[in-house]
Amino acid sequence: MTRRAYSTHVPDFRYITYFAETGSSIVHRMNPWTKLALIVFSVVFVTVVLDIYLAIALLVFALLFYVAARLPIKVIIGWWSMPVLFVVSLSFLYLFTEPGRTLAELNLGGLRLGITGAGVGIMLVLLVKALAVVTVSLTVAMTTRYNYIVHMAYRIMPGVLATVFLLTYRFMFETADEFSDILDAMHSRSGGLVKGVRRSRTFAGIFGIGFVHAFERAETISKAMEARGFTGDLPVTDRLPRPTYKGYALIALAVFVIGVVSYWRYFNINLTGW
Amino acid sequence: MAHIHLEDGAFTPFWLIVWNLIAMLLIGAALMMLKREKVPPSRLTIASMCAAVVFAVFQVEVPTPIGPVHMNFTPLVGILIGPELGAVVVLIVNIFSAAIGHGGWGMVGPNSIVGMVEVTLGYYAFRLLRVRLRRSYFWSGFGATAFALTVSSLLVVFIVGVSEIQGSTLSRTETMSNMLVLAALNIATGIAEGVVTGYVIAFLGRVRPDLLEHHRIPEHDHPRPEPTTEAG
Amino acid sequence: MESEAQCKECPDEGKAIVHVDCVTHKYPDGTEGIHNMCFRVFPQEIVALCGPNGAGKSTLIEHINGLMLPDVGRVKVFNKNIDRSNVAEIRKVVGLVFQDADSQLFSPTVIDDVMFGPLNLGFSPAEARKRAERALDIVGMKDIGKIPHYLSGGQKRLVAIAGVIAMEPKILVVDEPTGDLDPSNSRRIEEILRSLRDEHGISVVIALHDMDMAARLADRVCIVKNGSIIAEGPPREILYNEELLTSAGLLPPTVARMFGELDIDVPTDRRPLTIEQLMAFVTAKGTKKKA
Amino acid sequence: MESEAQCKECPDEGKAIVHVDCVTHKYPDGTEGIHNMCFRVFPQEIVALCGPNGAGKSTLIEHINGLMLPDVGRVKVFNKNIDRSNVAEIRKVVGLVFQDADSQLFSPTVIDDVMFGPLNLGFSPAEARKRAERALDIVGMKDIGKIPHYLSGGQKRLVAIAGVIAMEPKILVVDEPTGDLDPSNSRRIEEILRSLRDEHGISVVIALHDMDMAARLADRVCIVKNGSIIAEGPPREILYNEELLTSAGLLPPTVARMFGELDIDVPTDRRPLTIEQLMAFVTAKGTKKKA
Repeated sequence: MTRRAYSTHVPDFRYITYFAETGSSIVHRMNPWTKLALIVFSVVFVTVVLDIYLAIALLVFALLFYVAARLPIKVIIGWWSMPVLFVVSLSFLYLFTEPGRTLAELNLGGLRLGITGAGVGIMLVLLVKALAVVTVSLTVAMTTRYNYIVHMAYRIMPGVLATVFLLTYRFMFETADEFSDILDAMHSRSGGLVKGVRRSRTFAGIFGIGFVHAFERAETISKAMEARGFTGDLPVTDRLPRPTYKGYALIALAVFVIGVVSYWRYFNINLTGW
Repeated sequence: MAHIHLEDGAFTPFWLIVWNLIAMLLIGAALMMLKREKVPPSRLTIASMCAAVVFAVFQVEVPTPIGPVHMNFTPLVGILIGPELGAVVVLIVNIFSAAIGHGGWGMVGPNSIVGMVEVTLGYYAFRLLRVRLRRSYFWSGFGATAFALTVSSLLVVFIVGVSEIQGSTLSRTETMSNMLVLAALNIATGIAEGVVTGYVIAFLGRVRPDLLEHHRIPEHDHPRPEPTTEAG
Repeated sequence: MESEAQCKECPDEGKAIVHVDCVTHKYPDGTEGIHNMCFRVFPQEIVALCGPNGAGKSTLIEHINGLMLPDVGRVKVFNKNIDRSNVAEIRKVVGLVFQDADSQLFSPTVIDDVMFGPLNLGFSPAEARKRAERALDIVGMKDIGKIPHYLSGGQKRLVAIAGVIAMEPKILVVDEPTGDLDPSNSRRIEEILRSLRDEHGISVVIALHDMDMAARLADRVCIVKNGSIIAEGPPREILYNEELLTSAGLLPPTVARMFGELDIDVPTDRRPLTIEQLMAFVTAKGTKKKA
Repeated sequence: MESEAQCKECPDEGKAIVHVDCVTHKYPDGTEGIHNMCFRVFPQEIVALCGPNGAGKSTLIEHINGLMLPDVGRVKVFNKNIDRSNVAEIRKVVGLVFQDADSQLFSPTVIDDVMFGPLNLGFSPAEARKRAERALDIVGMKDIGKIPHYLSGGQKRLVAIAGVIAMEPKILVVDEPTGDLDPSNSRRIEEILRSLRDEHGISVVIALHDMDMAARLADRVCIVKNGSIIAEGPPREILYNEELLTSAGLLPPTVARMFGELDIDVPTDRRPLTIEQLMAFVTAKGTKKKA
């Protein structure tokens, strides 16, 4: 049985493990290295590309990738709320400050703020890019078994980093439960974070107890792990093969696409005229 | 809550590479120091739990009159586990945040720089206040956190201002003035977080003093009794 | 939530102060926490929700306090439908003690923690302190040291209960209060719950899998299985129905199992529920047979 | 740690496989977890450590596995002193199942989790998998779904036990295994522990405050109070000593309390420990008096 997500805009982290370990779609069967390459590709792509249509094209690709993994659409929409919130809150000021044709005016008690077309444009491009990358990376996370992640982590990171990375992944569920328990207990006694802010001691107590519990939980888990022979490196059970030739072909295609869009951007060639 | 909430595609490729390279150098240095120390597995577990807590706290929206903000707790992590392991924690938190769209993948580097500044300043400022100046747990925690977060908020303005937002025609100074509005909010939040951290440290000092053992005031050095009532 | 004017399957019972009518709640991953559940709480009673781990007891409990809202069906407390707009009001009336006492104590001192609820209800600090002291007195923890973190498991639970009592609820909902407690602390909590019912007129809903405790404490027993209440009634009836209990993954209370072996025929309302009552039969049996 | 060659107060017992000799352990905050404690484990026995919350049971348990090292005194397992250098070896021999099953499952799938121990012992993935499957088979969880988070409390506990059994220890130490479990899961765990003793020759140390369970399961009972063992012996002796138990904050098991009321005089070794044994007396008493 799962608990509610403790944060209003982050879905239950357990989805990641659940879908990754139980699914068997074509994306689940894809070589994890190839999938990792796709994340890198999408990050480089959105960094190089300025054009909104290309960004939309990547988003469409990302969504197809997601659908191919047979993951529920509802879940990705939940996950999207985070990047949407951040893009909007950070690029909010650009709506008004970016020079250009004024689309609408906001009158805030005598202060007149004009929303410009260019400002809206920037916000949209940033938003589409963000959603595309998030969709690709979450699809990979929700289709890659933990054992493969262990293997990859130890291959691409130094040992200490990989161990902390993997243990953090494991502990995220614990802390999520811990905080939702505390928040539940607080809500059930008519408390709330808003009221808490006014009484900073209680507010601090909530985080303080969360921290102490997390520490003590970590100590117990650490003991349980040491009791079962843990000495600092997590065991790697499944070795990953190299990508298949199809995987290499996909990676090659991605590199080619990056090459073309970079060429376009930096040498100002009009590709759409081809 | 100094955290660059920009998604992938916001920075130009040049600056993306610059910031990430700097971050890698800093992480590399932290890892070298850890290797020399030979960290026991239990400390790794505790660092991981810190990372998980910081990650969890990152996602808890605290409603304020100006809009939702989130806490950070990176200075607290620095105080508890030191700057080297703290740097590792910061990197890991940023990687997981990127995976769910809380800041882009390309921002892992720049955000880690910001976070590492926070853990390092948090740790040393706390040491200074607690061990040298002999302030109470509360004031040491408050001072260290407020200081670290103020510096890091300004660092965020600097990083974003220098790097420019792709597609925006605003000049660097204009971008920076945009960002300063956010920095003001961040600094205000940082001071609030300082209060919370101060209480958390005072709380830890009472229930788990062993967690703050490494910041103990040397006893041979003119001991002064801890005030019986912590601030507040 | 306000779909059906009257839930068809759950009978209307005027006297009840809590109505859970045909409530279904699905978790985000698709598993059903409770399904089409009907449940009532009457004034001044102790009702035990018995079922194995994962049967849906906690899900039901969190609906009564408005922590969860039903996907289908509705929950009424004192004839008021719970919805997003009035949960705050509901929580004044329904107090909830969670299974894990540790996560419930988040203030630096015991008294602060117990004052947390009253302060949230808008009482002045002085009044909140008075209520908190009264509540700590009821659970017998008045002179307790200051930091909740250092309390034993049993003391933490008692403080958690005080934290809820201080809000002076009409209904107290307690989730597995004695699972990890030693017997003397368990007994103490039983006594406190009884006195809340008898002296303060509070209705108590208690989730349990310890059937011995249900036998000692409950006025009414509901058996929860797979998200539904499959049987309910007076303890002397339900707790003696071995077939029913084992089918729900429970065991009859020790007293009932032993009384079964004695093979004595008595009317339902004279069946023993406590060891003392059982022993009266054993002694009587010996005497009768001797005579 | 290696101070005294022979601890004066704890008698030497050749056959014991675990010797805890005059061990004292202080926590960093100054509270004493255990004090001058003597404790033995013999081959192929189930020994119950009974005491209220906070008596020092868990502290003792963590010494047997080398998770804690004594401040004073020493711990020997198979005649080897535990110290920092050989804890890894000790942990191959002594398996420890913690109270909180949640904290013990750290892998995303059940089989991975059970393989964790064997892999750390250096077994190949194939061999580790074989051991894990065998262990899951012993606890009856072979065909279980994949993700530990979705397991019920009882199932989690069974997987945690399997994770330790897979390391094939000679001694299994279990902390409060059934506190939060429903009766059918508790019974299952009791059976598993018995079969480990009988079929696999493992010694089991079990920390408990459920005296009914101690009565059903233990070959030997130790009463722990304030960090020391204040009494130990066969269950028929210890569990019938009401004064001793209540002074330690425990209650005699239900069977013992009822048998006390029956007022029958039998030699210690014939006292009933299970309900079945007790009922035999009740029936016999009836019959005898009738005759």
